[in-house]
Amino acid sequence: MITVKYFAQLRQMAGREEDQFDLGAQATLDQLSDAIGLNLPKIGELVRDKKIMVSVNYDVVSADHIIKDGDEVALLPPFSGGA
Amino acid sequence: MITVKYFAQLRQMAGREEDQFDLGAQATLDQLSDAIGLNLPKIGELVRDKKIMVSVNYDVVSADHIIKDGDEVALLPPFSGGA
Amino acid sequence: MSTTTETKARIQREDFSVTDEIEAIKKSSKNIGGIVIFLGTGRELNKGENISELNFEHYPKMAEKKLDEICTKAIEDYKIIDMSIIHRIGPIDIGENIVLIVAAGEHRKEAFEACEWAIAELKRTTPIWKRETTTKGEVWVQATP
Amino acid sequence: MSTTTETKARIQREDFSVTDEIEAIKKSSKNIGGIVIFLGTGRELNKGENISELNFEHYPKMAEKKLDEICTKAIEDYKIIDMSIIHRIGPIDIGENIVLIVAAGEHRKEAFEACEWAIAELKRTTPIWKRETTTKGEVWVQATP
Repeated sequence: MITVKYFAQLRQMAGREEDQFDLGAQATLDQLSDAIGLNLPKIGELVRDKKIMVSVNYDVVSADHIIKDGDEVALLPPFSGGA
Repeated sequence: MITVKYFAQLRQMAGREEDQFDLGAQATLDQLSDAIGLNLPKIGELVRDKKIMVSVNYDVVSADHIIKDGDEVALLPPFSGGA
Repeated sequence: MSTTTETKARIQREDFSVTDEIEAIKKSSKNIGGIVIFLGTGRELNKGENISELNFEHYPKMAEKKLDEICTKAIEDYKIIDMSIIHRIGPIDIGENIVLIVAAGEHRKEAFEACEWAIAELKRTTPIWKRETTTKGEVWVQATP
Repeated sequence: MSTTTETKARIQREDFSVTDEIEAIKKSSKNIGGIVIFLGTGRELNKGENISELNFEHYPKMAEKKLDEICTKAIEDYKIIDMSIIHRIGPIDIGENIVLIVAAGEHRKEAFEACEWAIAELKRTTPIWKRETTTKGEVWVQATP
């Protein structure tokens, strides 16, 4: 299972904090955005169009990153910490 | 009367904190350094050779400054405040 | 939420004492001569809107990891002696402390550079989000450089 | 020695509280978003010599005047909201606070610039002198940039 966490605006859009997806042993980010888009089409689109950053296991990854079973993925709106 | 204050190394060299000189209504810095040099030749020389900064009434002055009766002059070794 | 003395970076709901954080970092070396501190506080105005409250949320584990990485990289790249970072989350009133970065060096030059780099890097890499409550309602703030 | 709340710059023998100085400057505006602080502390080593004690002396009135001028010019030139400066005199142990500069701005950029300028200007213009006690005896320190 892959855990996908939603934060800030995305959590409000999703109406929940996280989802879980079974995408087999490995999956591309496009496959994950398709899976997210089934229930949350707008968020799926944002991920597919690279409009938001994606982290895997607490590091931001590039678009060609391969996600593995058990990974924790997070969808990250633009940060606004630091005062 | 003109008051001349000595600080830090110069106070130690002079062996006192200040002197007073009667140089009339006005005097040049060269006249003051001559007067200082009578009793403290090494300090007089430092002032004459522009080796140390001189303030008059709490502002640093240039070599052509005219000192007036009642002024407070200070001889200022290189500053080393600020940690 | 890590609050051990070993951890240089913390995320916490409660306020912090700048004096206590300075004294803690002083203990790391007797050769500290210059400490530069950035303290971010809640402003009443943003782009002309009156703000009544701020609220910060973070991505647990990742935010702490990024702050730790900033401390480690600042010490390595700027040759400072030590750095600590605290960022608060939850509701924050106007005037209250939000974020603290303490950069301690032998001399001031590297401490200024490290501190200014660290706050820019925090804004760039650390998953923390600010929600402002204004007269128009609640808004998620877009990143500012 | 001026300690009224009106005076932004002070010279004093006793230690100061960084937290108290921050809270005092916060009162000047609700629009402060970035506070940059420089804190100079007593180092154990200088050019390889072990220091056991520092001792600062100042030229009364002129030193306070120069610090006041630095605060006024920093606010004008860097468009910050407020600045305060404290410098201690007398004997100071290793690790103790020596000088504090607090620069408060709407944003961090101008506060960093003003704070870094102010400590350089203090060293350049303010009649304060440091005497170090080392294993070789007491030495008056030459100015360092």
